[in-house]
Amino acid sequence: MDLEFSAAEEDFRAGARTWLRAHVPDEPLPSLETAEGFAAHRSWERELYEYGWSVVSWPRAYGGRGATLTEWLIFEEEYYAAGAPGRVSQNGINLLAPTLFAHGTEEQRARILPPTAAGTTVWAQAWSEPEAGSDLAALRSRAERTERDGGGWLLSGHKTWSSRAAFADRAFGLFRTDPEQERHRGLSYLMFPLDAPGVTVRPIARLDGRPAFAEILLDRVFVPDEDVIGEPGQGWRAAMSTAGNERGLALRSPGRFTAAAERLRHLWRERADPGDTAVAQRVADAWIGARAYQLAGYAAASGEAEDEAAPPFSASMNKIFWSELDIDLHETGLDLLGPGTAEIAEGLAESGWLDGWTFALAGPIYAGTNEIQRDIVAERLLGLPRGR
Amino acid sequence: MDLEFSAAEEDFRAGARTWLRAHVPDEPLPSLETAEGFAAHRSWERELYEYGWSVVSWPRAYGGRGATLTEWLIFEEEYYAAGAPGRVSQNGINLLAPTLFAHGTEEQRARILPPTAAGTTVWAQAWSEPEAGSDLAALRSRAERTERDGGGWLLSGHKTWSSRAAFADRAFGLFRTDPEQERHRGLSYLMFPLDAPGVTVRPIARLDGRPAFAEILLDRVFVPDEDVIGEPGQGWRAAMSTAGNERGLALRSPGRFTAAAERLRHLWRERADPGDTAVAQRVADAWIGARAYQLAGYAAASGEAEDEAAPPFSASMNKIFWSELDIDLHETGLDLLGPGTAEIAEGLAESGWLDGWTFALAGPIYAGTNEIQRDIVAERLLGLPRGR
Amino acid sequence: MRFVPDREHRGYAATVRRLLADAGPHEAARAWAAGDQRPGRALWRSLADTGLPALAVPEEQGGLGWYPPELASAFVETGRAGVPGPLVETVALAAGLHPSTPWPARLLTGEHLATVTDPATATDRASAAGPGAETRPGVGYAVDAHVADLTFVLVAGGLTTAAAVGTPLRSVDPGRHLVRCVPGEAVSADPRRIRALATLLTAAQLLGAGEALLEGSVAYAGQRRQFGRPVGSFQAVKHQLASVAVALKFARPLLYGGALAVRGDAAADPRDLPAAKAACSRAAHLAARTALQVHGALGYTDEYDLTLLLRKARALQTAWGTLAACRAAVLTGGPLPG
Amino acid sequence: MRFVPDREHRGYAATVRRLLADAGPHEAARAWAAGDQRPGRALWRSLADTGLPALAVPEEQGGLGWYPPELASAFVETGRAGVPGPLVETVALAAGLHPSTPWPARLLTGEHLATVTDPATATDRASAAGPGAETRPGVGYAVDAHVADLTFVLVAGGLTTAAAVGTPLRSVDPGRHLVRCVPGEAVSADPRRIRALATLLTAAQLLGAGEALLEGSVAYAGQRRQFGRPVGSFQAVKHQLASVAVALKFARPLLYGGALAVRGDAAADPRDLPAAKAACSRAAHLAARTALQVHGALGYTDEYDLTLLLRKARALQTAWGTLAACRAAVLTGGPLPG
Repeated sequence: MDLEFSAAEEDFRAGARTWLRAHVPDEPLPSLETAEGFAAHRSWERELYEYGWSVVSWPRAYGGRGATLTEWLIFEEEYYAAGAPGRVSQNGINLLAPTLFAHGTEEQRARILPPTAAGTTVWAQAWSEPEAGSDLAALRSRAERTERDGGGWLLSGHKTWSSRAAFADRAFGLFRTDPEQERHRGLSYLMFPLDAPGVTVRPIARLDGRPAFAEILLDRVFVPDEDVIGEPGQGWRAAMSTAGNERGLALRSPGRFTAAAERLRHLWRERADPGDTAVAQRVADAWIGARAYQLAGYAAASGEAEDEAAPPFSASMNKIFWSELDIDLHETGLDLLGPGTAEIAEGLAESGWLDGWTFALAGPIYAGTNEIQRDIVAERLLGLPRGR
Repeated sequence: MDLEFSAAEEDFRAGARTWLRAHVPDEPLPSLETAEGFAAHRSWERELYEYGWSVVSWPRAYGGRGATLTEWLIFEEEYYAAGAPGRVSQNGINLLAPTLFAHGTEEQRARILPPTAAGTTVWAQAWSEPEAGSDLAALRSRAERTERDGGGWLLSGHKTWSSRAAFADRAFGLFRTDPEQERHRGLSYLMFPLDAPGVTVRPIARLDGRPAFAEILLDRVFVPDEDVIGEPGQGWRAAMSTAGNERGLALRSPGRFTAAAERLRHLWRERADPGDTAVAQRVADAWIGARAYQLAGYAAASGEAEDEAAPPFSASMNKIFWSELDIDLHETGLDLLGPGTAEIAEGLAESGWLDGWTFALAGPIYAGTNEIQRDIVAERLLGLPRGR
Repeated sequence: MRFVPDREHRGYAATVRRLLADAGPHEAARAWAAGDQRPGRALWRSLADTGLPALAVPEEQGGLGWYPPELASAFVETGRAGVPGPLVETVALAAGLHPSTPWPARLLTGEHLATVTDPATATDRASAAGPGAETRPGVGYAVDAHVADLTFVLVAGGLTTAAAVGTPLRSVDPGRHLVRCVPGEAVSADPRRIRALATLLTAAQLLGAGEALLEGSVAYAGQRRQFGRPVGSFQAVKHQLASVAVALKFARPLLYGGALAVRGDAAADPRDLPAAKAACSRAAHLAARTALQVHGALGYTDEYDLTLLLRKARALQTAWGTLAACRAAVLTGGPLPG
Repeated sequence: MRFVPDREHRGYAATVRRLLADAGPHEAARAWAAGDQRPGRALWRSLADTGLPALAVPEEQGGLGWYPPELASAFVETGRAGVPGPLVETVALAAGLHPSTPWPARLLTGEHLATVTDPATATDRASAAGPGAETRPGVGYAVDAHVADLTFVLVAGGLTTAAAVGTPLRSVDPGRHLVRCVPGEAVSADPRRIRALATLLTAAQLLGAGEALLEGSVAYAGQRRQFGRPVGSFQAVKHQLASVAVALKFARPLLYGGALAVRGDAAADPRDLPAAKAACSRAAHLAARTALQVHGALGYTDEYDLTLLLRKARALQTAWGTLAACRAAVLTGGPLPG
């Protein structure tokens, strides 16, 4: 075993680094949770796309480079190390696209993937409902069959915690197409435009006051058959089969954390009394955690070739690990900033640490709470008895 | 509100301190989990008793001083600060005696309490059974009615994790006297001699190899009616009503932890690099925790006069708090001792820290695991829905 | 020894709690955050009418006496309710400004709000470029100086008037702004008393915020259903909430111990003050993290009132004594976090 | 890049695991603790027959090559099985003693066991009387020197023969004794290699012990019933065990990263070695605490085999790099904990 990158991988890294160095904006873009910032981030997505860096792991036919998982890890390392903007297209690239690759039609892929990669279509996810948060199978929003306009579905219901929905173009989610069925049966995976008649989007502000998500009220919103992914009634399987996409590495890539740990080390060198071992040990732990996640990513990428070595249920374990690391790392950053500075939300360069902390706080909640992830690890990986 | 001790309390403290200074052995006694050490600790109990310091909170009629809860807290502070020996009579004093005070007859109190206080009778507790650990109500050992020798009960069954049983004189525990009843009904609280015919004691070594507890096998062991506490069949209530005796402070008194935190601070001053804030903060946290428990004890003692101010379910909260504090405190001690010294079980003066750590490890398990204590806090204090 | 609040003390705390519960403190906090201080000021005046700031000032100086434990209990309630404004600083100044100065009288009536820089914010971090970063003593942040009637700066060994520099900066707590201040004229005051009381009352607010976060989380967990049952029936949720309850329970005696130390009791231990700030901070932090986890996405929204407390807890954690400074003070004998 | 053990590597680890599972390592450990080293020595000879120590020595010196990753995997298995004796030290010395010295050959065959002082134990703490405590370089504890065939002392920049002083002291791990040693004659060796390999293999044993503690706890939780159901069906127990699984999962890649750094790979990061020791220590510590909690009183008994590992984990935690030293090394660039 080794950690040596091939010449091709080194070339790939050099290419990404060179491009990013030349193109990453000098000043951070405005927050993507504002109209202005959303537009700026959309432009950045287009720039990435034009140079082929938007979706490196996708096939070339859809705007990617056909990069391997290792190359994708390399790209992510370089991307975050360069301080490049957050990805406003993340829902489309990391959640929707894997489902289209696995369950979509060729027509859908050709129609949807390129504008998604280019930032032309920015996607909101529309999973949760007021009564279906952690318990996603309890969802009630329904799609009724219609033969209007060549056949399709009429969506009605109430989605919430829909990230990006305040400014996005379209959304995807699960709807109950068979009212006779319960829980995870009789659901279908559909896409719909957020500006269609019958759609009302009510932005919801997160802790920092920015509309990072929204409620979506749907009143008989028409969706043509071509915007159903997979078989009607099989939506749960389609959604879940790609939830642990790339063993969950894609949800938050190791590169994000190695870059953050490096920034933390920098802040520590700049700010801390070098003899203050109490804070130093937390900086060391952040570095150790980020490095562990990075090496686990390399192991997962290597495991594709050598499948039996890949550990199962990595997605749940990864989620628990990075979400807790992320909070610890940013708490340490805030403590390094010290009284006053640590709580300032705007107006200082250092307020990025508070933004990062706010963002990190959502980690143990979204995409399946850490409680649910621990249940999964305990029951499915360790084989402990089911039931809580 | 204040923290001022009355003149009588200050006198009480001075008296205890003076006596302890004169009588506490210069060298630590041998471990009370050895035959030699058990005998030495028994002698120490007799010495305490002769001078009236064995059971300060008991009425004078039984060898106590009728001390208030505050005075008892003071005595415990002085006792542990003086480095006095562990209490081999703890089971009798802290577990059995409160039950006798609440549910025993005057004859029982007069017969049993003085020798218990004097160390003449050392008690083992006999609660758990192989299939009834955390789930104490599942116990199966039974007591059958007999009219032999003036009437009594014949005990049969299998008790385990019986602390002190390797060397003690007598034991107390719950037995099923009504085989028709289940769970916590039909149980009786009985006392029996460990050298009676039909009793087999098999010592069990704890982590350090010492027989800190034992299995007790019982085969038709005769117990006269006079050794049943309370009404037959009402044993569960008798046992539980005193489990949270003195709001759980008696199980491990605050004085134990304030003394340990002081020793830790001393070790830190002696051993640590003063600039090593990583270990310093743990020493500070240990002091803060011990002080919090001490002040909570003062509040509880004050609350006797002012009952509505006393928080409910203190016993469970206290148990969670001190058991976790105790482990953190001793882990810090071991880390201060450093590599090599930290793991040495015998032969160095510092090995007391390892003994303390071993002892502390049992804290979150015994007398109701911390999982059960958290269930109690959540359901009974916070009012969360029952069921797990 | 009687280490529990007496009847009068508890009665006063209950009065403050009722007053705040009825007064809509969350609306006042949101208005304050939006730039409208009127409801918050009205709330403070009604608190002052109960004698709250006067509990920090001896009778001969127009107050009701020197009652740090009672003040601590009252500030637990302001923390529980999330009352906006520089109340901690106002009361600390009422206690610490010399009676010969012209300001205390108007602080006692509730007419004026005052603020003061936390000296721990005095390192000029914006220009810091290494461990030997330049420290400008007396330069630091004062909470809400842009709307306070009076602003002071704590400098080495004393207090001065203040001049604000720069624009007010928004805090993680939306009802709180930080304003950089530079020292002006020296003022007759007891700076140790100001710092000690500010530390105590900040600890009290943290405890109150923590208790409210626990209560809100328990209520939500009992009512919110997922997987066909209340989320509060899941053992993992129960145990998290039980741990919060334990942390809060054992922070409160330290708070009272700290209050007695601030009061100057001979029997009190000065280390209880930094210990109280450390314990209240940690308990409130655990309560906030747990509240977020129990509420799920709802606890991550601006509009849900409980998140006002969650954000306030983060801000107060470092105010008037960081955890590190408090631990260090415990080891060096207290009372003031460095 | 291929950051997973290849088939041969995994095959070798599986062989070691099978050999140990069949050989009754717990009986050997108990005999060793009781003073009878024969079963433990036989076990080590059978491990040596698989080529284990030879994986630390280049072919030209009679070994099989320099294979730290494979050694790490093998030592995960010795940790899982709780094999007694100074195996870490023996293999580290086999790798670090100069080939011109007379000792390595007998270490490779398994005939001899060797031990060496951990330099971090060199402070003469028995006479320490303050932070400026006297340090006698080269005085320290060597594990099991009283029964080893060879004992050495690591001194500043080198290695010497050893003389034992005082009686062997019992460790929290009953199969382990610590013997104070003073330096003798200088010996030709690579002390950095000895220390690095000892750190790596100690980390590996901790990981293995942690994995076995998790496996044993899961098995027990699935079978032990209380309140009418398996204790492993309680969510609080599940979540504790899941946290252990996560900690162990993310320690293993660091262990391999550390192994590549010890191997001398240019692409490896030297910080991975102290990071591995830190992560394996913490994961094993969590596994041990959780095992104790899941097992209840049973996990607190001497006679239950799993508690051998629980105690070994505590002893190894501070051996060859404390958590504090490893964290400091990570920040200063590694590879050796100070």
